[in-house]
Amino acid sequence: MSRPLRSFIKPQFIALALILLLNWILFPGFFNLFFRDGRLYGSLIDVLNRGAPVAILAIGMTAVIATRGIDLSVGAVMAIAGAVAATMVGDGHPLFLVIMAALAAGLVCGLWNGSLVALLGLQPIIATLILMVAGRGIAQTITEGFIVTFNDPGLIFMGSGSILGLPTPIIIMVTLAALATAAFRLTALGLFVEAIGVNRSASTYAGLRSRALLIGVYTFAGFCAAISGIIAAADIRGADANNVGLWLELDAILAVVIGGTSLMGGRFSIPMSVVGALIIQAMNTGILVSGFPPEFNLLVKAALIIVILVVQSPLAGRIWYFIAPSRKRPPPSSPAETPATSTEGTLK
Amino acid sequence: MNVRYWPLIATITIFVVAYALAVMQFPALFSTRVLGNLLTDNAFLGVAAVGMTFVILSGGIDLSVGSVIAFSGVLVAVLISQFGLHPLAAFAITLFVCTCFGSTMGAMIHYLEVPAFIVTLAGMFLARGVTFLLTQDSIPINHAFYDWVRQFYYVMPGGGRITFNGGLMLIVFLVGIVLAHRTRFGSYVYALGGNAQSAALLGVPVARTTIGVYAVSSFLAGLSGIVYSLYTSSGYPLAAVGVELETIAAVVIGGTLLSGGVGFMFGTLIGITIQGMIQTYIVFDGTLSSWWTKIVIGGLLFGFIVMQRVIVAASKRDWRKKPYAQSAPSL
Amino acid sequence: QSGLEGMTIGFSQIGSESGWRAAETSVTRQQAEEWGVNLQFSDAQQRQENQIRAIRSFIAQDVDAILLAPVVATGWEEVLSEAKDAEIPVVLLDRGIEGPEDLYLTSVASDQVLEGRVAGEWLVDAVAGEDCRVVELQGTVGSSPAINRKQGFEEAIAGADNIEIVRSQTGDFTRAQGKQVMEGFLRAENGGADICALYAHNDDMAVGAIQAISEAGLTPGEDILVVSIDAVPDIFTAIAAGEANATVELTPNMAGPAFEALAAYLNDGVEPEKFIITESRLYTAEDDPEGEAERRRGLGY
Amino acid sequence: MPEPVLSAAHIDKSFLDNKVLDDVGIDLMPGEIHALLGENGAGKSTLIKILTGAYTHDAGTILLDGKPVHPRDTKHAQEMGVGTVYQEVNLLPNMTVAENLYIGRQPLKFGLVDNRKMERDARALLSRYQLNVDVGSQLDTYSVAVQQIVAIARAVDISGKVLILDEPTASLDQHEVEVLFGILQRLKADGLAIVFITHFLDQVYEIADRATVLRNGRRVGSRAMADLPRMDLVTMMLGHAIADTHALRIGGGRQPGGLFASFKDYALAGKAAPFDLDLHEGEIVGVAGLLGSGRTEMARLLFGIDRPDSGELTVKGKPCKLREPRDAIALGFGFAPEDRKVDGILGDLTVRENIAIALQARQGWTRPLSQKAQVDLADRFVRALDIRTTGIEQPVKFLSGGNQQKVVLARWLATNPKLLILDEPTRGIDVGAHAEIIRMINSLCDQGMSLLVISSELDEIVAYSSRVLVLRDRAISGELRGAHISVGAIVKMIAMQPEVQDA
Ligand SMILES: Nc1ncnc2c1ncn2[C@@H]1O[C@H](COP(=O)(O)OP(=O)(O)OP(=O)(O)O)[C@@H](O)[C@H]1O
Ligand SMILES: Nc1ncnc2c1ncn2[C@@H]1O[C@H](COP(=O)(O)OP(=O)(O)OP(=O)(O)O)[C@@H](O)[C@H]1O
Ligand SMILES: [Mg+2]
Ligand SMILES: [Mg+2]
Repeated sequence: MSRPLRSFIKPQFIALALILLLNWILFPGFFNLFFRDGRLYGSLIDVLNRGAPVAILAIGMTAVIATRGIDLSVGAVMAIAGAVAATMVGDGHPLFLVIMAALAAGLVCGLWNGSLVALLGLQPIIATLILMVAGRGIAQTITEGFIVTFNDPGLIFMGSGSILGLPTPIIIMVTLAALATAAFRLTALGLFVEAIGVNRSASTYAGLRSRALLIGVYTFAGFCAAISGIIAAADIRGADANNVGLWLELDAILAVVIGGTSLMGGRFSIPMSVVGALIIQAMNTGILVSGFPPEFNLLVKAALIIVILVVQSPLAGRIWYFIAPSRKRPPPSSPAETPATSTEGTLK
Repeated sequence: MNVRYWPLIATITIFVVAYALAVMQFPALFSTRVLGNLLTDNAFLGVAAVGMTFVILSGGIDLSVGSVIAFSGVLVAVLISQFGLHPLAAFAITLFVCTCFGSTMGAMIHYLEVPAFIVTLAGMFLARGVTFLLTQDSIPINHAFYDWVRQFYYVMPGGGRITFNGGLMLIVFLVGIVLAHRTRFGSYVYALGGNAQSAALLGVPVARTTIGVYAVSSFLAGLSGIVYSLYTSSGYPLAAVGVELETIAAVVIGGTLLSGGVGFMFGTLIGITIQGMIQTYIVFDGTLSSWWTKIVIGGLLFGFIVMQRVIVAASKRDWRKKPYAQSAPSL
Repeated sequence: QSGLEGMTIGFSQIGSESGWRAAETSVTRQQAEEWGVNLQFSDAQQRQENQIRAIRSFIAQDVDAILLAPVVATGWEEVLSEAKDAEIPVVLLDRGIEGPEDLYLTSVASDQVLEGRVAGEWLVDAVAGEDCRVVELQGTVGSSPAINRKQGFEEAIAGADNIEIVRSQTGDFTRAQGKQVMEGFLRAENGGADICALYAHNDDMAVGAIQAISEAGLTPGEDILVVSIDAVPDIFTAIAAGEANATVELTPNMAGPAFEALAAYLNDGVEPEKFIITESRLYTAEDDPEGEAERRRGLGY
Repeated sequence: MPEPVLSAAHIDKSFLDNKVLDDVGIDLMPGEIHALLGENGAGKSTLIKILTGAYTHDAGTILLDGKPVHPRDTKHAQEMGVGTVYQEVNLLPNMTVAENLYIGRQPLKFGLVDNRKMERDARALLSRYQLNVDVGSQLDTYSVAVQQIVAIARAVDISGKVLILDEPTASLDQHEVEVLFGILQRLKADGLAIVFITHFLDQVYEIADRATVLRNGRRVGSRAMADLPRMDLVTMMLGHAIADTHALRIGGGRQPGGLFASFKDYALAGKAAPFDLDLHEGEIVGVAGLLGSGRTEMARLLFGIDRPDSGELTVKGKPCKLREPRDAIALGFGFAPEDRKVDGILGDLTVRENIAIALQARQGWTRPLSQKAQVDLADRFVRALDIRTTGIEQPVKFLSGGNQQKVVLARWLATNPKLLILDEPTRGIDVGAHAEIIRMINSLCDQGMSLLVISSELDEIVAYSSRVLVLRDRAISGELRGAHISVGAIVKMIAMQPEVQDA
């Protein structure tokens, strides 16, 4: 599809730029990068590195949300995968097996969610809430409540190693994002997922296997959660079943929505979700380096989110559209594309 | 038998059955004491859940309730203990602030056309953040008025108490039911949840309703915070973390569709009680480790919801001409 | 130990948010075994209302005594007076509460402010007058350990104006956050060169931070002194490896003294003293860290 | 000549760079029925949305009783006495029929909604339309037709001065239409000004006094129906003349080919009584019946959306089972549903994707249609069906009603099916395209495709059917073949139905 030029000046990038700029003002050394024993260091790298787990969650979450669903269990799934990895590596299993087992755990969790949604027809939020609650329990039964630590270099490499001078998580994030995007866009999967999200009934009439597809996306989300679970565990060299990924599902969802995928399903973009995750992390890193007292963290976060909202809101979109030089291309959601005619009425 | 009542009936049946089963295991559960506690301990949840029901019926969601509860509790405590205001004055101020907060969120959702999920998520951070600015430590409230309020309780046969809080929750639910099912505002809320566009074309005041819904939700969250402060006679900035999800769950267990437009206020009351039951059951069992606690809660949740689905599905077999478009994912 | 055989005692625990918490739970279970007590355990998942609910149910089940590890200091009067009316003795674990003292039999707790002070005093001695810029990893904002341990530490270094806290951020008592926040500190304090010491409100955060420090190419324990609180096994391993310098013990064995007090009270009506303060002992490399680590392994950390 | 009640002048409206109304005006006299005509996408719906405050206009004036008004929103318009039925049934599927009728103006008692009175009023109101449904049950339990009537009843009830109906008869059968026209005549006598949008010219000539014609967002003119011959009108609308479709009579003579699919005593409790149905290649089977007669239910069974309680299906002699639409599609079936909004279009997706989706679904996700293939496909059908759009990348929800219908048709034609089931295929389609589609149906059939067409428009059925089934009470009550097929015969067969009052 011929991409209109406008679509490269997305508001998300404006938001990201704004926040990075802000960080730089608060902490002049923000953009400094330096290279030591074969690895890049610097706040920017931290943003990417620390953003990776949420970004990876967001990749899976994007597909789920595109089908008009939501997955609250990803945090818990992270815990399960981490627990599996840590305990198995502790029992001296080979790394390959460990990773496979952890990923398998994630897939099973996703399969479970998917079945609840697609076969039993439960509402996604409640279906995944079940695993969100129980999942941590399961993870803790695996670790028996301890923080299971390990020092298997292979597994640790997943979290704090580096490839081509970049931390492993960044590499994993980029690869996964690329592969996922390809898988959805080079096949018809992307179209099918969007169709189901837009109108499941019509999609079924058109001959889509909506059940299978739904199960598929939730399984994929579980898979992504497992990956970031492994990374999180590897990062601290231990499985902290109770705290890993706590409330991260919200960040992931936030990332997806900031990335421009609607919670009402339909159009989705995995790369933009990753950008969304980086926006969030840039925010957090900024808070860390800025040196505000911690009781301000939430306020700052709230304020920034509100700013992003305003920047991205259709209202701003309209204004931007009218000041923009070329009136050729409609902004993401212009009055015309906003069928809620009432808002048109109220916006006189 | 009107088809719309099935989810509700299902929920009630399941609750009764489950309670019976629990009593068989722990006869002690069958006492007005336990029932009284069920009301008292869930009062603040219930009050908040009424607001959440309106939000969800309108097709939205409000993640800020937990933080608003904490905020209101702390603000009340600060106003009373540090500024020496009379509790009633403190309540008035707090409720006013919370309502404004909610209206603002509603306005942003409507006029900026941003998803409620995100706006209220920001609201969640904001409220909690402001709470931390007010105080980091928990503040006790020692005021004659609080002790005075506490004397109001009705002792049921068997020694169970319906406390002021418990009673208040029931009243709020009554008001909620009337507001939802017997007023124009209520019908507007359902309309919005059914199909916002059509609602607009039918002349439903979308802006007013949206703002109203979130105002109500935050008002009730504020009230719930006050209930919480009466419950613990203190304000605690870390109180009610994650309560938003608990209330959402209660609403949905109560048979309300998250996609909006379908459900009953009364169902939410059942939903709340079911969750209370689960907690109480766990405590009575008393053998579960920390992690098994979580697993069992999840398991019971699963059990309830699946049973509900089964009953509803059975009733639904051939009543509807075509699948319900609005709720595509939750057919 | 004898005197409580066959009795039913309810234990309302906060949750299982940290290694230390898990240890306290399992120690309590072990103690219950030894005393032949039938323990009714309830995990409140960090929620006061769940704890209140638990206590109410304990009363409804009419247990012989109640152990309560309060998630927060305030808001217990109503429910505890209900317990009082039902003549069920309540023992508070690891944290005191505000309100009338006659609501509970006794409180077995550490002095959180003291813990902070001990850590601070150690640092004061350790740097011996040299200038020292300290970074602080706080616990969860608003939680009482965070508040008290901060206060105690600040009291201790108040005298020494060569020591100042230059950065303080919350690490939510977790390793992951501890590591991430420490990374931020290191970036902001010119690669860590300007940091002389780290004070963490619990060991888990310290352990995370240590990883961050070594990944940043510095040697924890030398380039940056590390002092923290709780004395969990992993920190002893770190001390043994020279990566951490000191930790202040917070014993997970609160139940032992509690059961003693209860036995004395229930059998021969001896009123125990109101506040049983557990020792806040300082451990450094001198105190046989490997041994300490081993000794604690069994406790379910 | 009296003052116009409502008059709009020099109305301009563009959606971004797509100018859809250009200097349009219309005058509504009290006590007249004013037809608003034009091709699909001419701008009719947009114009009335502007008149009723659903959209804002870029330029122009609206006078109500000679005074300029600026309807803020639809509520405001309603308060000014303008009642409207928008094109797509815009009601609330999740609320009861009664609530849909009275939302925003429920009768109050002590400040609370008086449900009992509301339902009483609702029943009374609907009885005027001879629709006796349970007003207490959810709207989406009823067919489009019923919903359409409810929408009309509501609009009529709130319109004090002006009543605007955008394709109200699209999903009504003859009987319902007569009932509606009776009511319109009465309202007209009461001095109401009525705007009536439709693509059924017969209806226009039957009821309208005057007609305003739009083409491509411009006003072609307003004429009294009395001195406006049919051909002139069509020419006004299309800009060129076409052969009158009602003249041509093609289906009858056709010789059907071999047996394609045969359904043996198919049945689903409460939906369809047991029926046998043989469909031959190169045959068009028309299905007629009153609304609620179960035509759609039958179609849903044939396409595997509902599973039958009993019955066998054999396709080309091989026994088959239909578990879900996929299976039917795999056998070469296609189905253009009646309710395009709910079961048809994928609103947020582009015209291209909407056309390609069914074909793609059949190919499976591993073998995606190339971008080029999709574009070609879309372009071909946009041209063939003359779909009015700013481009194949326009989200389909922004297309006009009729054009959306064409997109759904295109989707199925793209799969070139062996059996095509069409439920009200020409609903909301303009005369030009109507002729076009009927011609297409025929040519498809000549290429050996087998079609089953449900339609409430009997002329149409007569025009192409080689066989006509008449449904009554969810059962096939009769069949007409070849020469016997005529509107009269069909009406007679339907009218044997006891339920039908008057006539
Ligand atoms: N919200 C919108 N955004 C962009 N374009 C629109 C929108 N609504 C309508 N249009 C365009 O305006 C033109 C007129 O649409 P309209 O619905 O008024 O046609 P119509 O005369 O009602 O056709 P039909 O007879 O099929 O209903 C169409 O080409 C359509 O694509
Ligand atoms: N006049 C009516 N009174 C009551 N119910 C009706 C009426 N018309 C339709 N229905 C409802 O609609 C359903 C049948 O509609 P359906 O669409 O299957 O029939 P149809 O012949 O296809 O009518 P349509 O003209 O709408 O296509 C039935 O379930 C019935 O409940
Ligand atoms: Mg139209
Ligand atoms: Mg039909």
